[in-house]
Amino acid sequence: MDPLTATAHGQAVALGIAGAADGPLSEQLPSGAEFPAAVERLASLGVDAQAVVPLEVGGFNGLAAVAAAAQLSLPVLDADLSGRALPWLDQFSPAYSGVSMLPAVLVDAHGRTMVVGGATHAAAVPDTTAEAGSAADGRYLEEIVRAVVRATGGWVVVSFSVGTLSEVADVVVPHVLLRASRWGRVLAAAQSLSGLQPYLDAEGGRVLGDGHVSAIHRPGVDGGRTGWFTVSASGPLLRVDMQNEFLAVAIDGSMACTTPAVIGVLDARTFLPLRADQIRLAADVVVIALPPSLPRRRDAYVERTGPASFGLDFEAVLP
Amino acid sequence: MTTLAELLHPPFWRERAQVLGAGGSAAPARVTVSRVRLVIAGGREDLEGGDLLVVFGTTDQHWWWDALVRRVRDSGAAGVMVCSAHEAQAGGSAAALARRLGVAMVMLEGSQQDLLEFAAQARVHLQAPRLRDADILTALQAAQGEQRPESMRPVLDQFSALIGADVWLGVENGPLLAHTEGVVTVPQEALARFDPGAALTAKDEYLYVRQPFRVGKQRYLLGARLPADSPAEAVRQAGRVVALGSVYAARWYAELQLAGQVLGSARNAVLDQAFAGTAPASSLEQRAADLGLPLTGWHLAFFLAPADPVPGLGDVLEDALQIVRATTVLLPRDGGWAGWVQFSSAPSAARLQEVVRDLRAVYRKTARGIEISMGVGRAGEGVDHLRQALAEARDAAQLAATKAAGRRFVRADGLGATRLLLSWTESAPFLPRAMGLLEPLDDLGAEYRRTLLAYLDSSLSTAQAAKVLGTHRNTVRMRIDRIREVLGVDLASRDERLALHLALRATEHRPS
Amino acid sequence: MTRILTVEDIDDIAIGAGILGTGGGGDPLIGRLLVQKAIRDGLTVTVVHPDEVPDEACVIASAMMGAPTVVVEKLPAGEEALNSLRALETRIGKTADFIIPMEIGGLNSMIPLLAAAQAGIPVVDGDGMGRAFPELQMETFGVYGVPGSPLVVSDANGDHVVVETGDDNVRMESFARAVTIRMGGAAYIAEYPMSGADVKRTAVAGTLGLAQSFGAAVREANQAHSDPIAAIASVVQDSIYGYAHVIATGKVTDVQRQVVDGFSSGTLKIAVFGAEDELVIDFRNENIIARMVDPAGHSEVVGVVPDLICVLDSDSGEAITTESTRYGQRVTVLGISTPEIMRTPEALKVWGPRCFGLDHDWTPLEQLAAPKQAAPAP
Amino acid sequence: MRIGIDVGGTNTDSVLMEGDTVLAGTKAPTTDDISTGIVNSLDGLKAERDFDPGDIEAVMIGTTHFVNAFVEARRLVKVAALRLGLPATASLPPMVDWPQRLVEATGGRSYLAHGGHEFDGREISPLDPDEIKRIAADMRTNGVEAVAVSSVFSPVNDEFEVRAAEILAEELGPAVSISLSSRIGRTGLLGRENAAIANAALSAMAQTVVGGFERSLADYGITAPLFLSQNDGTLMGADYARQYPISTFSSGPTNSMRGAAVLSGLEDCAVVDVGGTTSDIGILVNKFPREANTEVEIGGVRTNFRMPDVYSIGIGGGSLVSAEAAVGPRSVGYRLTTEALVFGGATLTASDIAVAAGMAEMGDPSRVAHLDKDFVTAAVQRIADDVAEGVDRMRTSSDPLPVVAVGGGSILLPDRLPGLGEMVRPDNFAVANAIGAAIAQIGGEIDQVFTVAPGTRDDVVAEAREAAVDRAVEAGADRDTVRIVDFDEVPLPYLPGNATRIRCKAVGDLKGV
Repeated sequence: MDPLTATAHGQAVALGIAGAADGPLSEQLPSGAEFPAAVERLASLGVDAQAVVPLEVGGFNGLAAVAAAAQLSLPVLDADLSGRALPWLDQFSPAYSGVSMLPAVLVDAHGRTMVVGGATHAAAVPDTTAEAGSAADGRYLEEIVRAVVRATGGWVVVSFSVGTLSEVADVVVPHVLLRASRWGRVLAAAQSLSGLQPYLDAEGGRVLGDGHVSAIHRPGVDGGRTGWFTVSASGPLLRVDMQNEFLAVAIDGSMACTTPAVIGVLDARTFLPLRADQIRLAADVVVIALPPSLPRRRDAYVERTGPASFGLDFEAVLP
Repeated sequence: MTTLAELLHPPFWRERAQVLGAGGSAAPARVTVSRVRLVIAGGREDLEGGDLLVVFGTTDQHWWWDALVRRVRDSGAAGVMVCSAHEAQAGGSAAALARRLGVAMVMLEGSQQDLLEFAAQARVHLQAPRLRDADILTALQAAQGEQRPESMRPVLDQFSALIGADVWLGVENGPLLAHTEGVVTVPQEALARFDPGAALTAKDEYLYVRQPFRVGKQRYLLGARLPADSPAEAVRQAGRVVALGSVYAARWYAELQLAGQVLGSARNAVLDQAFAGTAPASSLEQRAADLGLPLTGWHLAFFLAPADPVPGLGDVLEDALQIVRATTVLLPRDGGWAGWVQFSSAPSAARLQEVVRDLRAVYRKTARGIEISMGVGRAGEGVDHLRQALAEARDAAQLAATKAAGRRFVRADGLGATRLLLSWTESAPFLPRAMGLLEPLDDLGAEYRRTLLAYLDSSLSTAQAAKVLGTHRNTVRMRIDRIREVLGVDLASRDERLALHLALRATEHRPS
Repeated sequence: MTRILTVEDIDDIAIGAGILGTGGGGDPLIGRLLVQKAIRDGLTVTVVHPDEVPDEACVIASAMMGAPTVVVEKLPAGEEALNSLRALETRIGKTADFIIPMEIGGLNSMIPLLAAAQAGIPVVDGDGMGRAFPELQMETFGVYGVPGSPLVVSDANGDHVVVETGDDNVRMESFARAVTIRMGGAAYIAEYPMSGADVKRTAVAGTLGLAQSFGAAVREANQAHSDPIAAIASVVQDSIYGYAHVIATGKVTDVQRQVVDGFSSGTLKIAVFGAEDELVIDFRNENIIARMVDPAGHSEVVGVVPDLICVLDSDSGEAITTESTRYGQRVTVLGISTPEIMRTPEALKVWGPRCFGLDHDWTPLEQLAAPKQAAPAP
Repeated sequence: MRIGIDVGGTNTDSVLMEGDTVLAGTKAPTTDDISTGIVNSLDGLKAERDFDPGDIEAVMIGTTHFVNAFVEARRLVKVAALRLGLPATASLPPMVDWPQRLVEATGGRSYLAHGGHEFDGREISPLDPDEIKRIAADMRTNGVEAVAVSSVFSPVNDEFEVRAAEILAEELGPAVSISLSSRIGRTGLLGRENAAIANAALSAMAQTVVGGFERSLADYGITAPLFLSQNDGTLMGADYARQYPISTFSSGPTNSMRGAAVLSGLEDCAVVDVGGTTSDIGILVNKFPREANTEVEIGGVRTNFRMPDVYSIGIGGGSLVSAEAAVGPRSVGYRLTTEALVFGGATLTASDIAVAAGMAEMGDPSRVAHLDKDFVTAAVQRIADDVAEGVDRMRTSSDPLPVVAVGGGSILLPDRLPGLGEMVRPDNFAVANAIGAAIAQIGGEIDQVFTVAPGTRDDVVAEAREAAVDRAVEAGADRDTVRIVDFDEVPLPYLPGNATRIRCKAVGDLKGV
């Protein structure tokens, strides 16, 4: 369902999993009942779910939401709340769009649920604008989710309403799912770098460089998902900073592309994308950059998801 | 001008240095170095061609190293040098990038201290064409000694012995920091900026041979003072000595500056000693001057209190203080930044106002980005005054902190509750009244004003006032009796005391 | 036997709740002020005995969760406990007819009274602990099959979190605690929604009244300059606890405290008057075991959880919490046996000595006392 | 030379001291205007030993004036209490537990606003400057003369209190004095807030009383600086006293204890001050009274600022003695000199027992000659046992501790206390309070949360100690004499980064005296 033209009744419900992304999740697989349970619980709070939107298109959560939508026989919006993958709930678009993430339903691996909030957090803040309230709610939900994940030691499904379908276009990052699937097809079919070029050109993206991974620096936190690596061949030297997600690419020391742009590191042989923890020394890779998918509140989006939000001391550079 | 290969030639360095990115255009022999610069990791100085950057410290922004290499390449700078302790940071992508961009990157096996040593020697080497005399080199060795001397003074004595003339060290356009026995003052013109190499005959009939050098943002001068009729050879010899000596002095000050906190605490310790009056005054003053703390002369103290700790605030403030057209001192103290403006002689009221205006500009400039309050104390002479003035400035800064943002600048011209009334004393209607009130004192002479002020300052203690004024207690008592009579005031009345106190303060820096 | 509590009754209950707190539970002071203010503002606190609760009535348990020491600084906004109650009602689709205290010992004796007064419904004279315990699953309700969840935690901002963990009360505790810490270390909960029949079957009955009787006995004894501790003991004999005896009277000689796993743990030593023995009490929020140690170092257990080991001021008869114990205090240690409903095998599985890390089985107080003391005293 | 003055409810005592030596000591009745009493007392002093007012280097005054005024609800100004903590804490507004007459005497106005911190330092809600300004406007409309500001967990983070005070000062002007709870009390919101309100209520009186002290001294030609003694046995300057009159609340017992200590030459001891109705027992550690760690009620208001730990038992010179030889707690109090047997009265008092036992000489001994010897012995024993128990209760360890007896009723005490040993009875104890004031030292204290990285504990501790010393020196102490008298380190298990709260107090002699 296209969020920009959605007119149906009812609300869109965000679905995703929060917590230690792959470790516990790969051991303790979701039973499949968690997403329906969450949506059902939201229904008891008066949320009339008529469509599903993924928290983030990147990684596991993009597909999980699509699967959940199928399970629930609900349409899935061609959109998400992050445009990519992001680590913290308060970076997600409702947090700066004046839409409260509360009440939110959390479901753990044993099907135990928690309902967070109901009253809006805005009451506690002297600045009662909707934006301040939704930001406070996002931070609050993020903290609760973290506390619960710590207590359970695994992951929880997070779900909440992002508002009525007719107004959802103001909140979400549109058209990311079809974009993802288009790129999936393109990459699966790609035989050479030059074959990719027309598709990149079409979106204003570019190949930042290719070569082999010549150095990797991982301080040993987060199972090797934080740090940087370099890519070199005969051409320029690329440096990619990562923190779960790829955050910035410098070419020969000049910052060429940063979050929230989409930075893809592809296996040079198969042209399939690699995750941060899959980067290995000497692997042949291609680094590409695509302009970010932008929500309507694009300035807030770039501010919330730019390098500074990850503690990196430079300005955002978008292709 | 020299080459990187030349600089790394001594065996000590050759064995420890590994030049990455060498080969091709970055071969050490082909890298021209015209200047050695010390930079702190994470900083963003502008680079110039020929700069060899010696990088101290670490940064958690690892990408900075790559960006530095890039900037070196773009600016045509000579290269980067880093000690192995930080190789992990720089050695990964930055080294690869250096190789790729043909930027020379030197990994030095050793400590931060070794880097300093290298920088100093490299600078000596850069000066080498001008160093001919073996005696000078020997003297340099002797001056360096086993340990870094606590003060520049004995080093100057060594230099002085070499040329048989007095040697001095000062801040460009600022005060003298150290000098040998014969020198008492150096004319301002000798401390002004100039083209290196030129000697100067000043009005006092001496010939000044000078060498400027720079450490961080601060510019210094090392000079020799010779009789005006000295033979040419003596002048040349003096030129060589100061050229060489400036390298040594630069290193000496660089060490101080780079030791950042160490310097801060050393300055604070010296200051505390000065305030406590426990160490002999002369040696203390020299040590203080070595540390860049001019304790002599007149001071106008100020205190900057940030609402929250701000990393790198010191640099920001140092930068902002450039506005002030006088010698300034800044050091971290009591959770904020204390400092003072130094005057070699008593500043005029107009001059003071000018400086205060400058300080206010410093505040405004800083307060644009940082929540900070600033207090300025009274101007006065000597260490004892400075102690009190700094405390006052801090109080004023605290008072300032209670004001609205953007207006947190307070000049403390008094103590205690009187402070609150002081803004009033600066108002137009008050001054004529204050002058009128004190008019009868004018006939008695300035001594009486000072006595009354001291007496009021010390909460009506004749003993303390006597101490402050350096007179006998009975003198104070006698004068106070006379003042009471002349002014017809009742000093037992708080209100009258307050009025007098304010009036005195209000007219303090104005010609009576 | 429906009663309306007065401001003075609340004073008595606070004193009694301190005694039933067995060293923990937090100072009831703030709770007392809250309830007394509510009464002065015109609200009514009505108490009914469990027998009077209709079987089909809806009863919800209420309490403060977290650190009582936080409450002393961060006073509640006022309606947190009520908000939790309301949210729980919404969740289960029923309106509460009664509120029951989760824990009678300490501060939690007061929070349910406030919630009930605000909701305008009566409080059941009973609770789920019969004393103070450190964790939420240590409740008779749960022991006898009532699930604790859904549970609602509320904070001063009006935020609330609903926890639904089915019948897993241990997981409920860990979820709720995580949220409580996020909410500032103290939050207010509603939990254990149950029927009147459940209450009659699972609650420790009459504990609110018992606390009040303790307080009244202490107050009257102090006014009459008679022995308050004897007065407390005689109140026990007429209650479902049934048995009490003075374990020792002496002087505090040493207190050691440390925080372990979020609990205030430690040891209290008392030099027993008229004997060479030393009484050593280990506590973990509450007093959990008392041992009598003779000069030769031979030690003998004289009281162990879930029996109540109450350290009382010898003169005033009021409880001394582990937090406020100091060297030199004259104390009387009163053992109170736990009521029948709390000593079944399934109950001891949840709060027996081993649940507190003690390598002991529970021996009833009256049995421990038997060789030395033939009859309950005084 | 310095002068110590104790302005009590009945008497104004003065001493003239040089070092620890008492040169002269007098008593004069306290007068309504205070000044006259002080001047009379100084006259007495001068009569005993002539001195030049110009030679006096410092004057220290201890007074119970403020605590009495507060308890009696006299001369209190209109106070507003502003508490920062919304939405939390609304359930119990400020002054909720105050006696009605004190609420009325202070105007009982209170405000709640957003702000406050959680136990771990997060904000409960941000401070709203506009909200504070609106409140300030309402305060102005209602003629509020002083404000007490409290914020939840301000002992951990006082940021909001300070900022709110800035705004209030800006809006209300300098005439309205502002008291911050974090400067006065510790954790325990109501108790700390109450202390701040009490302090604010006394602000106007502090101006006049301290001013009165200054005037009396100036009139007398004494120009030396004036200090007031505080609860903890240290001094504060006159300006500070104007701001924190509450700091004098317990200086009475403190001065008495410290005076006793200097008279007896002991640094660590128990002091028993036996009056007409009660005996107050306190413990001196390092010459300073141990502080109570519980809340203290003053005039029915619960407060939690630092007070000396004093344990009172109902035994005094006027205590009634029953037929069973039980002593106290009822007493004839000040009517002792008319009602006791030895003074011709008809009531058997503890003083009569002391005379009968030959422990004291006063009144007419023949009037107690008829008392049964065993009865007298039993009563004497009873007094000794009760006092000994009281001292034992206050001890923190079983190590031997000397006991100093002072006060008019100390004649009741035997030369040895059971289980405690010899009793020390210093001379001059009638003016112990004034001596205590005169020997008070200047203190500096820090109470701060430090982050202790592994391996840096020693540095942090050293830093804290240094900071305390610096504060003492700043306050006017002579650096060479400053020493640490109290050090307390409490790890805060809930806070990240090994946060540790360190409280450290340093004191030293007044510089130049």
